[in-house]
Amino acid sequence: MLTVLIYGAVTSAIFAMLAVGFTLIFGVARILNLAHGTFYALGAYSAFALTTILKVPLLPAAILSVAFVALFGIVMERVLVRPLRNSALAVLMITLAVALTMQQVLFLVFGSQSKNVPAFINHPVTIHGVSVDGQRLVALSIAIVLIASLWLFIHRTRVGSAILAISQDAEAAQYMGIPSNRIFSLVMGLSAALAGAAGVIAAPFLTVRPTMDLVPMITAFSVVIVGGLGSIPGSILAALIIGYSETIVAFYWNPQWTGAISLIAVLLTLVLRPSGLMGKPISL
Amino acid sequence: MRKRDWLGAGALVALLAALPLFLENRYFTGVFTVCAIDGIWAASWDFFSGLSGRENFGHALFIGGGAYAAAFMNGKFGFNPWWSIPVGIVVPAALSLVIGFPTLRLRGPYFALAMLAAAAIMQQFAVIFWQYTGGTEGIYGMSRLIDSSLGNYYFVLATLVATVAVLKAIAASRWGRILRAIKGDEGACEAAGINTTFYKIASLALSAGFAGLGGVLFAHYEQAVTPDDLDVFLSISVIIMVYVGGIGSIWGAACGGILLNLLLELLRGLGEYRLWVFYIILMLVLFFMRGGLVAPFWQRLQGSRA
Amino acid sequence: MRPRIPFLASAALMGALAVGSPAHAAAKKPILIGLDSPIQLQVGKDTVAAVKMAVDEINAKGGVLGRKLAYVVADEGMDPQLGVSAINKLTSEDHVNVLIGGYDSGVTLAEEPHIAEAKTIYLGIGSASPNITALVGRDYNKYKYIFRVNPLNSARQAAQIVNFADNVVKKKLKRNKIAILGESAVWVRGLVPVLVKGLEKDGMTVAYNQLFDETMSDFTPLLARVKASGAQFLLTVLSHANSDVFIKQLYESRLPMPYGGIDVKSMTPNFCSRVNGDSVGEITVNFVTRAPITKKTIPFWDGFVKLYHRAPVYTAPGAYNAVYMYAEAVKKTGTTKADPVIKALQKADYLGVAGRVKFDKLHDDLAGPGYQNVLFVQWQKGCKRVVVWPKELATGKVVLPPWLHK
Amino acid sequence: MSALLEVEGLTKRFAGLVAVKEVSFTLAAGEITGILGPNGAGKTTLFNLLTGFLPSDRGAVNFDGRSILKERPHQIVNRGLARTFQLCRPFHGLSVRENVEIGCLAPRARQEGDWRRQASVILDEVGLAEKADQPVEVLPYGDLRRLEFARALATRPKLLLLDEPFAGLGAGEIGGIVHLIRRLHDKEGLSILIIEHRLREFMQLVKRVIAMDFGEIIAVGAPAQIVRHPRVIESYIGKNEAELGIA
Repeated sequence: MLTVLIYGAVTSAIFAMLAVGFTLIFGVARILNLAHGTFYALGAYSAFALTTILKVPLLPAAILSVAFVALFGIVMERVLVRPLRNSALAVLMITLAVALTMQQVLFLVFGSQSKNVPAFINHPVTIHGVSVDGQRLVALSIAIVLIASLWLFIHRTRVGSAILAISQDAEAAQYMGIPSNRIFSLVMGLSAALAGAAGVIAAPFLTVRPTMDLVPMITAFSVVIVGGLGSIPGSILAALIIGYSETIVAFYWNPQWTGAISLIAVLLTLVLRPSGLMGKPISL
Repeated sequence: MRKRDWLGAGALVALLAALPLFLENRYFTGVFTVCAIDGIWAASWDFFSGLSGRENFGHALFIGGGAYAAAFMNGKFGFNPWWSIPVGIVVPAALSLVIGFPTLRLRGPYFALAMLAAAAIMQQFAVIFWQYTGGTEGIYGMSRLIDSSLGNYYFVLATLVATVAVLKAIAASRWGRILRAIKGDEGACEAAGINTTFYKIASLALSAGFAGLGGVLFAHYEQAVTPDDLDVFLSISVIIMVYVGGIGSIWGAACGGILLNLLLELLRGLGEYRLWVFYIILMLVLFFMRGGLVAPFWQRLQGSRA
Repeated sequence: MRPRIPFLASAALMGALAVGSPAHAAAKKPILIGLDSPIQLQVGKDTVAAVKMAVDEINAKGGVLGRKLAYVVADEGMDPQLGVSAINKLTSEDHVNVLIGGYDSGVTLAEEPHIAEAKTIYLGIGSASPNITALVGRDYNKYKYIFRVNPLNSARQAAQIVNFADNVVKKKLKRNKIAILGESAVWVRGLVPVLVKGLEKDGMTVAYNQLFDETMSDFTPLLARVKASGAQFLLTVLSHANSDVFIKQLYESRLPMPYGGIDVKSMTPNFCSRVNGDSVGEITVNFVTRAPITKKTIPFWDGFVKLYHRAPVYTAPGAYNAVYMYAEAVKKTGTTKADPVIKALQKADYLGVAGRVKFDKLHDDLAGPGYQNVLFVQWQKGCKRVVVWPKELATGKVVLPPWLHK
Repeated sequence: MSALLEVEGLTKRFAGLVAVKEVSFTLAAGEITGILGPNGAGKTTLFNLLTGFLPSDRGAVNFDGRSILKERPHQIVNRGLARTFQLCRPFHGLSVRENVEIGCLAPRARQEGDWRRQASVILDEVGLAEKADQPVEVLPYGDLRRLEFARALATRPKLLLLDEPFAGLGAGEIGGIVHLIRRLHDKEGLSILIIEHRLREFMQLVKRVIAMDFGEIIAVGAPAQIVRHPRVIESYIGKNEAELGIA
């Protein structure tokens, strides 16, 4: 029981990290970024490259990796996405092309075999008689800290309120003189950094291989739709719901169904309450 | 259609029909068969999504639906392969109704995402219920529609021509005009007294039926069906084909399908760099040719001559 | 390692021959081998590498029937469509004399009718589903071209695992309650019932038995259920699955039982270091390792390492054997025509890298003492590989995973 | 003569806010009626309820003797109740003629005969015949208004709901539209319900005004009476008195 509680929390926390960034960039810039999973993969691979190949100690390597992914996100938005922003489909396709290209780059540079990213804590920790992998607890705490800081940043700073203003009404925000392009870059950087950080902290206990971007991408998608496109609290709530349902299904029923759970949740949401748990209602 | 368009289309079809005669081997015939099937998939996507503006990110649901229907009919139950065609059209069309009714009323990306999820769920089911579907290895040991690969190619090519002709004709009729009006403003279209739900769902069903037909042809060409036929990647590839061909023209989409598959085969010589180079090319096309490649090119050609 | 690629040639539809040995201006046309393999994966890279090695060796000795050997590679990925078009390209565009390759059973199954139509001999060296050769029995005239040189089919592997479980798990480790985890693939689904039946016949019980999807990335719940089932030994059947993660999570959860079985990724020599030594204690089926299994084993192994600076994965010895077997059959019959070569292959009894290769009626390679056999190899302290079974080839004793030492 | 449109106790809430509250009124056939109210009074919401674009929470709507409460927008149009939008909503990517033809393709319109010819007649009627083959993207705003009319007229309505038909137009263009409305009414006996928040145009057109504020009907009467009605004046105080057009 406690095991399920802890593992569910870890799974949910990783989902939330992926989903919050994904929903943020949609809410602010209306960009459905299909390269979001790529950020996650790049985070993990940079951590691998820095620690294993360049022998950088783990903590600086982790920070550098996250910074690198953030930079990648900003450059991608600036160079490839922004010129196409007037067409939603074009943005979707170009981010997809980025994702596919980067997957091939990882194949070519690192090969098909899985890679090992070192953990912050490499031994089990016992909580009330339940032995839990230490890295998972580290991941859980980092996730909570990062999401909470993001929350504070958005609600307590000037830049944060500009982000909120744009996500509520982009046009009005422009009239108010908020430099939306700079905000887009910033939000893309944040979104990429969060996903990259998720990659760095989850890599030691999950997969590191070139195709690792797909599952997180689909999960982020699912969580964001269930939570309501553009809503950060919605994403967090949905991450908890989906994270725990997957964990419960895996532990108590049949692990084969875990992949289907989030997808079914998505379809049910779209059919029954398309605006998601906490999204704005959708008009005809 | 102007006279030049007829001539261009005729020349293209004649070229496609003649190529395997000059390059007589099973490889090229096979490549062109798959090209033509890709053309059917792209044209069927474009008919619904290109005209109505509701992007379908789960076209593989219909393609795979048709393919699996064929696999069950012929591979599992041993029916004559020609029975796959009607069943492989009806099953995806029926699926499209089930998905279309609840989700097509939604604006924005929701329909796209619902289709994406539906196809992914179906793929999961194809793996989970392996007792019936053969799991990841799928169903194999199907027979061909036509034994001679050249004969089969001509049948597929004829189907492609018929698909494009039928869909293009509908698109040019008032039906197509209504779809384009829905793309423009669905609410206003309702206010003009048009039952937009009916047109959207009927068009999706038609699109699904043709996609399923393509799926049937593919399944019988490969003589096997796997969950790859339901994959997100396939759905996305179809959209890429349409995008490259030029959205909304149908024939351009079909050309995009042919072109992309041809390109992928041409790049075989690059070995493991193949996909990487392919995606880079794709990115350049997406970025620099925003209206697509084929249809706009044809129009420009017309412009320069006129 | 990678075949050289004429970039310009690819511009033309006809281009793209990746010929391994430099062009021979020999009077006679070379005998051409077509490789269909997932070239982005290690199994594919090693297939190509081993074929090149064999081809170069044979050519250095003057080739076959006065002709040189050459090879062409076509990527089959993990995608049936790509596989079918690879087969068609190799057979009808490159006009290869023989096909060698395969990895994913689903892809191979989809390719078979197209191989049959091309009437080209196919030597499978990667996929393990018994269904692949079952087709030979179902329609001999159509599918007689299909052979499997490597690996042993999954049913034969299962029989060997039962044998191992009886002799090692039950008799040596004194453990009777077995849990089975396998990925949901055709060859595994065929194998598990055989395993269960065999284990029960030998007086063991199966406490837990679960298949899972090959894309699974979090095995913790499965491992928790294995633990809860009260099993004393965990049998694994993994191929495409993500074993790196599986092993790491198993290590993290300190699963209170020894474990082992089939784990294709763990056959890779660098597996243990890749997972940071977490796999120490894992026992995995292997087809070859650096041990004197036959007189060819160590020369092959060292030759491969010398050429490529890495140890080979399981497709390499298979591909190497396949080239030699085909070359011998052609030499014996004096022709590359399919029918006589098929006859010669059916009679062949070839001493390969990992044992004698001989085909049964279904053109499937036989198992058992003297033939290609299953080795049970355990990762032990310092990421060393120790053969623990069968007895006659053993290089050490089976030990428990480190967290069970006390 | 029996009522063409009967509305009884129509109510709509949005998340705590009552947008339309217990609205009841009737329209006789052949009448031109105006709905007056400041911004946010619930006029457009009322239109959306009547035309099926929003589901109502409570109340009854009978058109031509039948309830249309549960019907979808296109069904209501095909009963003969058409509407225009406050912001012009042409179909982009289609020509002016094609825009009108969409309306002619409504089942109700197609009973009238060949839809292509119908479209030409209507284009003539609203004065867009010369621009019929232009793409809508190049039309000036005044012509978009006419197009909005044309598309609604194409469906052969008995009752036309006009949502602020003068919004964004210059004085000359307003005159043209007023002229058009009057002609439609006089020649074809079309019943018309107009939303406006300015009275000046009403004075010339309508016989009766329904004044709304905060989702409720606050007064009904002739235009001259309404402008003097204390509650109407009160509803405009501090908002846009000038627009009431009493000055």
